[in-house]
Amino acid sequence: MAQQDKKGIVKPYGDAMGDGAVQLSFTLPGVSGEIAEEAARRLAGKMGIDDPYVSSCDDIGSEMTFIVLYGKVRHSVDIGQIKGFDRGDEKIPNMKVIDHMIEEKLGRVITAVGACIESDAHTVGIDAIMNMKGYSGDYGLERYKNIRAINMGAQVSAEEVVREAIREKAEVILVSQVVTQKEVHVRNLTRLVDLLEAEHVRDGVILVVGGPRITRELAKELGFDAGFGRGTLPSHVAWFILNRLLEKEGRA
Amino acid sequence: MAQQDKKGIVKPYGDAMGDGAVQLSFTLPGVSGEIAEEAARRLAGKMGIDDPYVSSCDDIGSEMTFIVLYGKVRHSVDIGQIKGFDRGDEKIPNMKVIDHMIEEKLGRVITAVGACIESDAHTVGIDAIMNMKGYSGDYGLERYKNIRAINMGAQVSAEEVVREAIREKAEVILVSQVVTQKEVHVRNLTRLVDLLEAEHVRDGVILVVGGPRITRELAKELGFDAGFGRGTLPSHVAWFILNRLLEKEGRA
Amino acid sequence: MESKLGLDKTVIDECRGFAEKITGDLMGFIQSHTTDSVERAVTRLMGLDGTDRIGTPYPNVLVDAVKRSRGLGQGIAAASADLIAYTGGALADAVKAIADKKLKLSDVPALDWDKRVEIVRPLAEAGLAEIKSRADERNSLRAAYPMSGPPLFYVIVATGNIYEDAAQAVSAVANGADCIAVIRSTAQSLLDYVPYGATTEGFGGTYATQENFKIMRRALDEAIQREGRYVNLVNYASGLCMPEIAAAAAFERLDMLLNDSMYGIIFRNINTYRTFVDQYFSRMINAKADIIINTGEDNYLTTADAVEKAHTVIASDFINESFAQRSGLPPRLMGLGHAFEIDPSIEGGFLMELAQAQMIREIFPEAPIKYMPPTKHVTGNVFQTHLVDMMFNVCSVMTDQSIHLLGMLTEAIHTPFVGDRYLSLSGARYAKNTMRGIGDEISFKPDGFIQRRAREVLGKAHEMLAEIVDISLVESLARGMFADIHRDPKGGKGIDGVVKKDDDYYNPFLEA
Amino acid sequence: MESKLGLDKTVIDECRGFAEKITGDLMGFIQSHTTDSVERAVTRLMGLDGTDRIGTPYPNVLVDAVKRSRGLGQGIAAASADLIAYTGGALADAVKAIADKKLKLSDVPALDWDKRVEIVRPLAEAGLAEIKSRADERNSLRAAYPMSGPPLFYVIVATGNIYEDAAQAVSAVANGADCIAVIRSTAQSLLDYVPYGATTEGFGGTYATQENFKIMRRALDEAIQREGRYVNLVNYASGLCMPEIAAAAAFERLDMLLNDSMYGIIFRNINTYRTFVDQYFSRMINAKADIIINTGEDNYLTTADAVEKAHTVIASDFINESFAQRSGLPPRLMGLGHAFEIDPSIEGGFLMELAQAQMIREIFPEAPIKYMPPTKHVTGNVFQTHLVDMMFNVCSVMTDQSIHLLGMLTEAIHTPFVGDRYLSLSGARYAKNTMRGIGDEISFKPDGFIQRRAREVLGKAHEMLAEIVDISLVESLARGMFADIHRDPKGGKGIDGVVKKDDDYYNPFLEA
Ligand code: B12
Ligand code: B12
Ligand SMILES: Cc1ncc(COP(=O)(O)O)c(C=O)c1O
Ligand SMILES: Cc1ncc(COP(=O)(O)O)c(C=O)c1O
Repeated sequence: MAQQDKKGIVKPYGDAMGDGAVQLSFTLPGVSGEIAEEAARRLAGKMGIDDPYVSSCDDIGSEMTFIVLYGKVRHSVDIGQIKGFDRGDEKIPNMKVIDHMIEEKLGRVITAVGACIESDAHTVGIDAIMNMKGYSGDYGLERYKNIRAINMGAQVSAEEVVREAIREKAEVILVSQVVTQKEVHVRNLTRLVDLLEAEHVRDGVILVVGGPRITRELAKELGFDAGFGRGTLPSHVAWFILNRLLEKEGRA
Repeated sequence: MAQQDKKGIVKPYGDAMGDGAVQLSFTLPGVSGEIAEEAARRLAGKMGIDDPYVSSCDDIGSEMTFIVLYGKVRHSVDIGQIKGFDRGDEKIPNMKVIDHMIEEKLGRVITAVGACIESDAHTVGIDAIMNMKGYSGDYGLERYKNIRAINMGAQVSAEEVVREAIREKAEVILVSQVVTQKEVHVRNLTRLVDLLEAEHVRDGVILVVGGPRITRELAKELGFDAGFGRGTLPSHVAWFILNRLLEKEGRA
Repeated sequence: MESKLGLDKTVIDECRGFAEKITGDLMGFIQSHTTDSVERAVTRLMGLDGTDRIGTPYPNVLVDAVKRSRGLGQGIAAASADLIAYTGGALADAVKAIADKKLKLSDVPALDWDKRVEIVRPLAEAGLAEIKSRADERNSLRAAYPMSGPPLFYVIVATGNIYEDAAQAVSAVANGADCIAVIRSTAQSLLDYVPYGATTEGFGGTYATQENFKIMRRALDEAIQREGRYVNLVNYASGLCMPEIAAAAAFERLDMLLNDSMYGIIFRNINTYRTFVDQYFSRMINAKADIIINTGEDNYLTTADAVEKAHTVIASDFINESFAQRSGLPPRLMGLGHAFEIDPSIEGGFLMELAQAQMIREIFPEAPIKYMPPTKHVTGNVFQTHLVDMMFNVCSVMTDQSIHLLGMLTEAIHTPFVGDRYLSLSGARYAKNTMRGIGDEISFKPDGFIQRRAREVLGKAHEMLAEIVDISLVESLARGMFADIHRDPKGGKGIDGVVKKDDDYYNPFLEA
Repeated sequence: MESKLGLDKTVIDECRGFAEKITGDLMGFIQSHTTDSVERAVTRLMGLDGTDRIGTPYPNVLVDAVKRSRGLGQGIAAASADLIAYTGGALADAVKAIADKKLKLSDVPALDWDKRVEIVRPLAEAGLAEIKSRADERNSLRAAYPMSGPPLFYVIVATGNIYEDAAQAVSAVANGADCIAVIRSTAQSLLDYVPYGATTEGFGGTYATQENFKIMRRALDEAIQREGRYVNLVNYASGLCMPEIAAAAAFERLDMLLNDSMYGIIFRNINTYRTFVDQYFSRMINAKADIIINTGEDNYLTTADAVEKAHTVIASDFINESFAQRSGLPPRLMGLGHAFEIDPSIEGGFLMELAQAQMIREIFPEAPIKYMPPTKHVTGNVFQTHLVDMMFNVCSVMTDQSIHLLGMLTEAIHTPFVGDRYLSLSGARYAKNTMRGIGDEISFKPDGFIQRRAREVLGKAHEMLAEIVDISLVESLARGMFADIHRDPKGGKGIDGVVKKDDDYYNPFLEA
């Protein structure tokens, strides 16, 4: 019967509950034909996939083989053990409410400096969060009466961001990173944290990073206060800022 | 540099040799949103995938979530250890040559009985092997002068196949199985072997199975002499039959 | 709708005329014969249901018993009347007594015709009233929850377990499905009975049982309310029990049934005559229940070449149309089939598909034609198969198809997983929405490749039908003119179940 | 080719007239100024290459030194002549001496004009001869190994490692690619020099260096022989070093270059004037090298709305066309860009795309227009993105595009993996083959949605161009009329590199 395990153990599902059905694709270099097929099956075996079925095995030139594979994964996950994730029950208030709460509870205008840093030229994401217009019908930070949002745009060096934050007495720094190949974002973000620490201002600001491949874990790991990924709305960010500031002042 | 590891260790490849890049998709029942995303990442972790990135996480109704995930698998496969697979260097001769060799070396006409057994109604595969016309430009067994090919069609019970093979003094039995859901093919094929053994004729025939999800390992496991999968050509089968018969007679 | 293909109307009319002759030639046989399954369907329509202790359905118990003792020539209704009169109780009780060997049919005296009619007619009327009330129910639901515009998205569920099927169907509905077809277990079409009760163990599909129909109908009715859109339930009145499944479907408000006049012959090796008799009666039931039939022409191009044998699809559509009409089905219930089966590697293949799909649309303007996805030439490279399915979506929208069975990226691998269906529905919705109105916007070059292809295919269908008029449909099947498969009219499964009617044969459902 | 859209030819002609005025207004500035990069390109064209011990390219060493000592107003050719005369050796040796601080420019006396010409002209002629021989080579290869018919399949490689790029490119060629574009590292366009040598460490792309060009050219030339089909090599003459990359590309027989008159301004915040001067000279080099330019209009719809701002693409195409013409590029080298960026969830979006793609095809009939894939609205659901890319393939074939940059199913995730490219090429080949000839077969309804959309977009482009004639192109950029991005003509990177020419400015490549 198509029902989740009552104990909170989840496992991929194809057409029989518990079947562990997964689809996999990858390219194997340096092999072809039957050997590639068998290599793919063995690889799947190591991944804990039973009955691996190579549904296609295409020679793609340069001595490489593209594999599509189906099989049944043995592993499962206990979702009872997953803590600290949004269970979808926290309803985030809209701009009006948040703006009002900033005034009420915090009683001051928050300055936030934002930029897409280093060689990254992708403005669309940071603009979606900061510009008036906002994103998906959710207004951007510039439109909040109680947030002074300074959008520095893209290709801004970490040094410039730090300088501007200090100059403007920013309480919040918002950085965007979209290009992630060879972990260039990790390098850029680490540098920013180092600079802030060198200037002894790290503790004085809320440091937020966003981008399509940013996760909250990565952000924490790199020393940020928060990380926002795909589909973030400006109100999510404003809500986080407000709460974190209140928390900092021991008023959360 | 895009070159295979010299020691024969292969690993999936995306854009940097050795990166282990794989794509995965599956459906998780009973979870949604961030929890589903995290569950997917943890599952990937158990499969030996580093840096799992959930690139999409879609609610598909009935409390299920469809996940697409990219990541870097830690495992690799030593192809030096893969034995007994076609390395693509064996060139299979064409019908004319095989037919001539049967006459020369075996000196008799081989009778082969073929069918798609039990409830399976898929004739196209067995026809591709047996009918005159053949498959992909490779002539079918009926066209071989030295093979008497009896195609019983589809939906033939295992009993009927055994009966016909005995009646026609067949040296070869060819069975096809296309429907595999809930392992119905395994059930059907096992029954056929049992019947042949019960009739004490198993050793007198070469027993071959084919179908899109048949692998040689499965065939061996079930007690068949050979198994042929996707894209098999009639000449592959004829070549195998000839060689196996010669081998049986100690003349290979 | 103006013709985009410049098809010759007189050729089309002649095709229809040929088809009428072809089916007409068989009506003598059809009307003078009945089958085990027709008779079992009659018992079901009179309200008989349930099984004996070892699981044999009562309709089988009764029909087999009658067949053994006095034969089926008079019809099961006659025997039922006799039984009811003799036992004085409900038919089911009498059958139970037979099953329990407490009652011997040879002890039951035969009533005269009028008496039999008097006893059976109320039962038949109750059955028909029940069916009518189901059809009315459908109409009011469709008024309250209108269906999507064409093409209707049709997906299959085939887990083998009716409860999994239901959960997966509900997911599909949430993602835009308009029709849910529960594929039957591989073995079922050759069973000479309809399994009973809820089932969880099928292979490549789920057993069609009346209880399973009910379970799925309930799940879909809830989904209809939630989504605000009517969703059609589909099953198979095909195989050795066509008429019985039609009866069960009528009671459970199924909306569509796979129901072809020749599929069983060609693809399941069921006896030719058995099939012709069964299809006739099953379609009569469908007509009463207002159920759309889906014919099976798509299958032809899985065994025959889709480029060279495209005309066999059209020819068969004309034949299915004519048979359907003879059973009383109006065009709005004729879901004539055709398929997108041209090898994707053929240059210009899509243009041929456009021509053929458009042609069928124009030849059967009132029919809810059913367009079937690519299956044979797709591969286990699911990404590529997904694209072939997308081209099918494109063709469907461009040519305004009515029912669109969605292709699945895993077609070459397994019956659809729940995630496969989601992906497929997303793609089809995308095509329908982004291309909305394209059919109206484009026209085809006069005498261009597309128009010429359509003309050629229609011409060949015309020729083929003319030939069948000469040699008979039975002979054409023997010669392998459909799907390249040859069927001896004296062979095939279920031939024993064909029975000549006596002069006093009685079947209350042939009257109404 | 007859117009399928019924576009008004006088509107098109007026747009061309406006564009000519718009670019004409800038020619005064362009011709009276040079830039660091133009001058560095001149040194490269005269044969200067290599780097000093800390890796600074000789062209930079020389230009910077001249700039510091006597300024660039006379042009680098003039200074080079002086140096050569003074040292009596090769230019490279003189530059090495400067780098090694063994030579001070202030010690080098200035020659008179005629003497300078006498010294420099042979070097320039040698450079131009080299470029010409590369173009001839291309012509003979294309004669021996003809290119595929349109659309040409264009894919990017972007591993960051030139050797991986080469292996992946060769795989792509085996799967049908006709153009291989090596995407540059994210940081490169803002570097005010061209990196040197083979590189294996880029981010989101591989550094454009002359050595990398050579490595890739060699790999492709081998593939060309193997596949029997000419394959084009593409890179980026964009960013702060447009003219220099054009020079390197000319020497290494690249076939296409991303080269836009405004992209650097809008998307990389490079100074407006710097870009206008650079693009002019870089395109002159492209003209001499017979290199097709690819303009960047596709980018506009990643920041602006694709439905509302479709006309900005056309307007920009007219401007890019006019600028290209002023640099001496014939239409056959104008790979004007446009994109398939309409949100897939918009009803009828595909019809708009059809209209726009067809319109560009008709307005620039001789240009090898470059059609760009969906990027912004695709998601990490790679199966769905693959379908959006397929609709793009369909539109491309239906409207007969020339260069077709393939969409990748992983667009929203990472720069393409080798397997992604394979899937993408398979899909595009399928569309091209199965739909072959469709453009010829279909026509659009007179005054239907498609025709009206085309007319509307062209009308708005006409309006926009008229407004720019009034306010100037520089002001239109300041007002954010392209891509919704505002650029202050006094800001932006590289402004320091713009230099007013002296009266005795000398550049041998402006003469030829
Ligand atoms: C638009 C675009 C561009 C435009 C950028 C225009 C501009 N002014 O922004 C142009 C055409 C210029 C461009 C160029 C390049 N691009 Co680009 N581009 C894209 C594209 C198509 C869409 C990105 C986008 O706008 N998304 C929409 C926004 C709203 O989403 P978002 O960025 O994820 O933002 C949301 C969240 O992530 C979050 N968020 C983001 N930032 C922040 C910050 C904070 C503080 C918070 C709280 C939240 C937050 O909130 C936002 C709203 O929900 C993507 C592919 C794709 N479909 O994703 C590639 C992509 C990002 N580009 C890519 C690359 C490589 C480049 C180039 C480097 C290629 C090259 N070598 O030429 C160049 C150079 C650019 C550079 N130096 O950075 C790659 C990156 C690969 C990787 N993972 O490393 C991608 C993924 C394409 C690909 N598959 O190769 N690009
Ligand atoms: C054609 C077809 C049909 C036709 C069959 C017509 C006929 N007379 O054969 C029709 C329409 C009747 C049909 C019906 C059904 N089908 Co069907 N069908 C297919 C389809 C589209 C193509 C199969 C095919 O012909 N392939 C071409 C041949 C040449 O390939 P092949 O069979 O793999 O054979 C090659 C090799 O495998 C090998 N080989 C095969 N047999 C043998 C034997 C020997 C001895 C040797 C040496 C080699 C060999 O050599 C051949 C040549 O290379 C597949 C989907 C697909 N694209 O694969 C579904 C598919 C096989 N069908 C399927 C199902 C479930 C059914 C039904 C049960 C559905 C239903 N419930 O209604 C029915 C009932 C049929 C039944 N009882 O068996 C499923 C099976 C799922 C599974 N893995 O369990 C598939 C995969 C579709 C799906 N995704 O759901 N089907
Ligand atoms: C008309 C018809 N009936 C039945 C089926 C299914 O086969 P089965 O006989 O196994 O139910 C099909 C398959 O496509 C069909 O088209
Ligand atoms: C004309 C042009 N130049 C350059 C680029 C690439 O950007 P970058 O400046 O990072 O090389 C693009 C991107 O699409 C482009 O269209």
